Amino acid sequence: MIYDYLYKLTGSEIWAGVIQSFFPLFLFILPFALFAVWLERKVSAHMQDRLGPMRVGYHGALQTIADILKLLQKEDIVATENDKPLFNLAPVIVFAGSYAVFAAIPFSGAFIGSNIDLGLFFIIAVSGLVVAGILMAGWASNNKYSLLGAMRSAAQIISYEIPTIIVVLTIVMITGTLSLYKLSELQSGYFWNWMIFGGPGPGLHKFLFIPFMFIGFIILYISTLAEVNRTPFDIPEAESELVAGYHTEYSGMKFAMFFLAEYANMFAVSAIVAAVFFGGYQSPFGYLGNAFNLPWLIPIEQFFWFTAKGLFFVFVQMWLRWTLPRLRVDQLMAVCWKYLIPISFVNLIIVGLISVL
Amino acid sequence: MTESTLIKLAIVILFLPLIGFIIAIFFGKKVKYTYVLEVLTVGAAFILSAFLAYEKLTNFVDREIISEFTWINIGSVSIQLGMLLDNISVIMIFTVTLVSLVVHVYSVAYMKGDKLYGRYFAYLGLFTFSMTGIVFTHNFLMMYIFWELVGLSSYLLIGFWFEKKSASDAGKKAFIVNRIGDIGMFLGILILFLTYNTFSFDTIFSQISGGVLPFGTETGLTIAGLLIFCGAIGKSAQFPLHVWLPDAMEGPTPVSALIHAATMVAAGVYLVARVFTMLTGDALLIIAIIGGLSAFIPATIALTQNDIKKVLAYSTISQLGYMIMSLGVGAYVFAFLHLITHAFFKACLFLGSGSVIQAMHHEQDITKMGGLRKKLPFTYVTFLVASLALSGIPLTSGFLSKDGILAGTTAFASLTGHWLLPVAGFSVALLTAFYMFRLIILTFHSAPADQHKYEHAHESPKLMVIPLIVLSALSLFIWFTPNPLNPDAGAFLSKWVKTPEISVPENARYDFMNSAVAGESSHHEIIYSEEYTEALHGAHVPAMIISLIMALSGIGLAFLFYQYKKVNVDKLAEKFKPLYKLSYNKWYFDEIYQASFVAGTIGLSRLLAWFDNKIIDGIVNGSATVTKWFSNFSGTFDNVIVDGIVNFVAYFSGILGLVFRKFQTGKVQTYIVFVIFSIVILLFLFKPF
Amino acid sequence: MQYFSEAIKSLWTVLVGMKVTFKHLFVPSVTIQYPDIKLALPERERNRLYVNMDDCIGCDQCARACPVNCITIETVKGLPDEDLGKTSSGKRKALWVTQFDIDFAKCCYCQLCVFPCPTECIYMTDVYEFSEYERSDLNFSFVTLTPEEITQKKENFAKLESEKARLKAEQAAQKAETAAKVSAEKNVADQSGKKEK
Amino acid sequence: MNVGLNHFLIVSTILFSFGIFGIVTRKNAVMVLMGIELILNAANINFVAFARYGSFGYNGQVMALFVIVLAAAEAAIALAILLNIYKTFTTVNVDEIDRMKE
Amino acid sequence: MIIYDLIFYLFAALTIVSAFFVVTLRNIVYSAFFLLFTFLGVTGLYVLLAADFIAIVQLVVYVGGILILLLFGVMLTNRITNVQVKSGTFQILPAVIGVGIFTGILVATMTNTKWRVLESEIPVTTVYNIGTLLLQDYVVVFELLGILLLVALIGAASMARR
Repeated sequence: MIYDYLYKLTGSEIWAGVIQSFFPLFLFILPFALFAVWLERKVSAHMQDRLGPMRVGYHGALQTIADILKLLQKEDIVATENDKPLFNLAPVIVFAGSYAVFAAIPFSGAFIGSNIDLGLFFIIAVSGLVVAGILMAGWASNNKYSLLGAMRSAAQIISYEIPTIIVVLTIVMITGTLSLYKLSELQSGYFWNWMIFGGPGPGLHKFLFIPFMFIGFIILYISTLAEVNRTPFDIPEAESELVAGYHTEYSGMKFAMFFLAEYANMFAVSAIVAAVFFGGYQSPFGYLGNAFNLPWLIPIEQFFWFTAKGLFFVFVQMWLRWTLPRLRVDQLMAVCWKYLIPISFVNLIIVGLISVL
Repeated sequence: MTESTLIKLAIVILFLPLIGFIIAIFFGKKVKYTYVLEVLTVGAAFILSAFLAYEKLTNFVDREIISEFTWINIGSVSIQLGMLLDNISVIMIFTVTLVSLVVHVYSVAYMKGDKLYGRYFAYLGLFTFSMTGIVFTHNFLMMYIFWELVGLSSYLLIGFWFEKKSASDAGKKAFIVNRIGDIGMFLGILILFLTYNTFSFDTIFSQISGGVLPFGTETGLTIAGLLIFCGAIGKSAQFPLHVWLPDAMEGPTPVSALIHAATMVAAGVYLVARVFTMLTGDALLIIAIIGGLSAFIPATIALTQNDIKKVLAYSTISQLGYMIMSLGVGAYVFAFLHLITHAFFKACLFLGSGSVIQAMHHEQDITKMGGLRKKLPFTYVTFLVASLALSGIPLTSGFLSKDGILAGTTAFASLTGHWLLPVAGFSVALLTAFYMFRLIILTFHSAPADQHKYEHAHESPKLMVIPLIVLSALSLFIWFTPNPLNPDAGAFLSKWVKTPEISVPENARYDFMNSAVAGESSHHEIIYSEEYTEALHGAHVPAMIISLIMALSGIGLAFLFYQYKKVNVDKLAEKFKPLYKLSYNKWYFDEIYQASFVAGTIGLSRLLAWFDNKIIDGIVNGSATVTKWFSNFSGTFDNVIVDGIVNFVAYFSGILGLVFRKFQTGKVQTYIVFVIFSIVILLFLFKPF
Repeated sequence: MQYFSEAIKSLWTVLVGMKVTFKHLFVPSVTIQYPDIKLALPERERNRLYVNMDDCIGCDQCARACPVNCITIETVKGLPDEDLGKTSSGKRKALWVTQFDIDFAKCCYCQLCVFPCPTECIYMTDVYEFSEYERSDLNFSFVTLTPEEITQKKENFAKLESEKARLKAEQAAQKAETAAKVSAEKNVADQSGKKEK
Repeated sequence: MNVGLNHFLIVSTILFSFGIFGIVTRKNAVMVLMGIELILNAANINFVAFARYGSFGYNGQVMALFVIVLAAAEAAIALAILLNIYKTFTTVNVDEIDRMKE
Repeated sequence: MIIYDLIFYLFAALTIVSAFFVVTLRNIVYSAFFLLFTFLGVTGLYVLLAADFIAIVQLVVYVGGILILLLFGVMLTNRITNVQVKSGTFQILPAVIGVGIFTGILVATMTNTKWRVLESEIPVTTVYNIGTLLLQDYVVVFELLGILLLVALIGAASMARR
């Protein structure tokens, strides 16, 4: 819809596409990252009975901007033993990977960057691209800590992709679509149509699904958490062991790009969870736009609900981060291979049996 | 509820016990509570099958629901697998899962403390799965597969206490004897498959009614039917192959209740009922005679046995003989009714005997029991109800079915003149009542023989009593018909179970099976000739009265002999010593088989061994001498001429190798370069572009 | 069984932890906006020292009590006819304090200097923020006299001394025969020792 | 000239040749593996291109899918073998591992 | 159509150039990372060929799986004391000649053959059709491949651990 409008406005499909592809970056990722960094600081502070940043702006609201200004001014240090081309390329690839994810995220019925049929699959595939960048960064840094962090990160992300995909497969098996738009439209109406509550439509299935949907949700959440290297799965950048993992050697704007990518990824995986289990951009209670007969209001409401759900899960990520200690490497792998994968498989089979009935 | 939903439900019922089995067999050792899961799966299967039976019998009562899919395509032949849901299969599945559930619950208490507790439940699950498969199948192939699975799982269950020599022997015996019957069944299935290129029941039956017969003759059909019946002989322990069943009492008692009351032995009867429509008159007559024999002989054996479970085992064979005989004389519905009623009360009897055995600390000899009525009130009452049902006393389910069978047999005899069959039937009724009450009196009434054990006897735990109560309640008439004297009044016979349409050519049937009015035989149901209907009607009341008299006199005799001691039993036994010995030693069947088949086989193999040693080895040795001489000659030839050539070739290739070893660098990549160059050269030679 | 109970238990403990942290989200924070809001300091806190030079008599007791030698005091005797003022307790001062430095880079806030002070002119204040860019800026001087006054006082004293010395020399010359020479030398030594301090 | 089947075929041919070149010239076994991956990719492009322009329907794409799966299996096995080779010979240079010659 | 052509040339150039670097660069890790770009280019070509499912599978399996595997292979089989991980080359001359002629012949064959081209509609969704084919016509192959993959992975894991 937005694309059509832009096409009419510019008269060129190239310009329309280019402008549209910048939407998520300037309208969403940057403001979101600004907000999320501030939120993380505030959440961590309040969970530790502190206040957090207070001085720049109201309750420190502009602190992140100040930090970015600081980062921009900083010297861009490249050590002599670094492998320069790869060292410079790595943050770009990491950022590109997490940015590409936003192409398929359904912000509202009216704006999905690219409304392809394989949206869900695409997101999972592209977020795997980040691994290459991380490995590149770790290797090019020519630093033991960086390399160790990168290797850990790669092993972790690749392993945790499996339960993610299996849980997504469970949902796809029921709904029969990989398109995030269709998935969201399927869960329209009220919140009891969300997949976590057994999906649309009445019937016995719906109630049988609920516990297994819940298990699926938990597995998906845990494994996506691990995919974005957040605590308690942040061993790739474990401060107490590896200094800062793969971005130990980075400073200035390159470091900022890693940072931005991390926060973009956080939102991306929260968006997957929201889209798959919590109705995507659908409102849980119906739309004001319908009530007052204002059709233009609906996309805005949808955008609001989607970001609200996404932000809620981002908040839960932060909440977890400040609750739990870090796992050991072997524990991390054990959680994935001994618990998440078998349980998600069994979950898949049971859900399949129920849906066959 | 649509038909496809019912099929799905049936599939779920089929696989639930299997899931239980798989989980129990893999985790049975590690996890203590697998039996709960096992009971739950079977319980779920029971609930679902109750639901299935209700749906089928209310909404689809006149429909046969068939679902099939192609399993393999071999050339032009495609093998179909599938499910068949008709009235008898859903009633049967209800019975099977109910008895299975009851036995599961009972076993939880009965087998407590056994070191292979988990595995026991796994086997039960496997058994239930195989039996469910037999019930639901719609073709001979699946029937055979599950038939063998039942054989296997019954082997595992009978030989469950395999440390005991007798138990493992009994398991082997059951397995091998069953195999003999199964060979016949296999041949029969092969004949049918060769003729019709399919395994499906409905296709085969419709082709038979269309006039296609094995080998083109009715005799072929008779042979095929009898061969398939062989399987039933083995599994249902009919006359020549009945020897395994009494020995199989070595298994745990709940297993006996499951295998020998409701499921495995019933499978044979179920099989005959399934193929009833393709059995010719001759085949049916033979079946009836075998049924009559197996009803009578074990009944006489049961008179003198002292092991509580053996008595019940022989009684089982005798009752199965009743059913087979009933099928043989065309009284299809009563046979099926007896199958169901017998399943309940015989399971009850077996479980009751298990309760007694446990109360007596694994004492099975009834002469050492007595007076248990006061110690085991629940067991006594339920046992009594089930015994009354078995004896055919009015107000019980057994009366309904047994009376029907006797009436059918009488009517059959009046039309064809085979009067021995009803005579056997009535005498069996007498004998049955007698030995059952002998059992009850010796066990529960008379003075305790072993005071010590009597003192320590106590009623079984609730988990064992409740199944007994359930089963004995099911042995009452009310579940089958509202009128305790007329089985036709209930929905069971009037609506649900109908004699299937006979597909055998008319000249090969019994005379009375030709329908009275042509063209009336719609709805998959035959209408026998009017004479038969009249004869059956006429035979009903006399049969009822005679069988009642027989049963009551049997009970009376039992009381005279054992309760009031009016007749000295030992003296009577002395008087008829040969008969007593014959009965006590089970008509010497085992000895006969030992002498004839086993010894015969050993003798034959001795003969073959002699033949092998003397004649074949002689020929071999002779030829060896010739070969030796010949090889001396060829050795010389070899050394001089052949080796000369070979040496030359070797020398030549050595020179060649010196040249070519330059190319062999051991690096695959160099070879690839060579390959590329050769491809390029080839491409230039043949110019594909 | 153990497998599932472990999985469920771990999830449960995570939830318990989350409950705790969530509760703390609404606990009012224990930190304060420090430069804007300051906590009231307790009584008898020990922070920066302050010397009230009006009361100081230059007795040097605080400097001697200091365990880290962070106090440096230099005094000059006033002229006999000079009025040096009085302390608040009415005691007459006799010395000009020409140097009174406290090096807070050294000070260990032990408060040992406060107790010996006879006039209670040195005491702890509640000032605790005194970070500086240069270490020398931490060396606080409490002298109230201007440098000119100091030099003047020193010259006065030197004059007085020389006068005295001259007088004494004369007296010594007069008493050279009568008085013991030893005691006169000792007197000189004493005076020079005082001067050093 | 609009982009058509031939364009894709040529791209795949060139990729294929680079793959062979890599296999033939590199000493390091991992590099040889990369060459094999290039060849598999070239084959896949052909499959998909013919599925798009030919009359095979989706069979070509399914084949490409199979090839990808095979490539995954092959890479895993090959690398496992490589690790063992490395442990045995402490090198993965294929020209130094020429026991086959003897 | 001009955009389509443009994008095609872009991706083709990306594929070929990075493939060239893959086989010529002496630093193995560089080669591996250039392989990443080759794969990305091939993904783009798949998208242009309207095979979106294959494209994404390529992304998941090659980029996410095989590439990482290769990188691990490089890193585990070389002592990474510094970033200069070199790999030697040999028999370049015969390879250049042979492969050059071979490529020439192949390209000639490709261009000179009269392929029967059907102008088919660009399909809207491929997943449904591929799924249908996989689970109907190719179901045995599909399952065998599944087993093969499983066996291969287990074997690889056990071999690598030894």
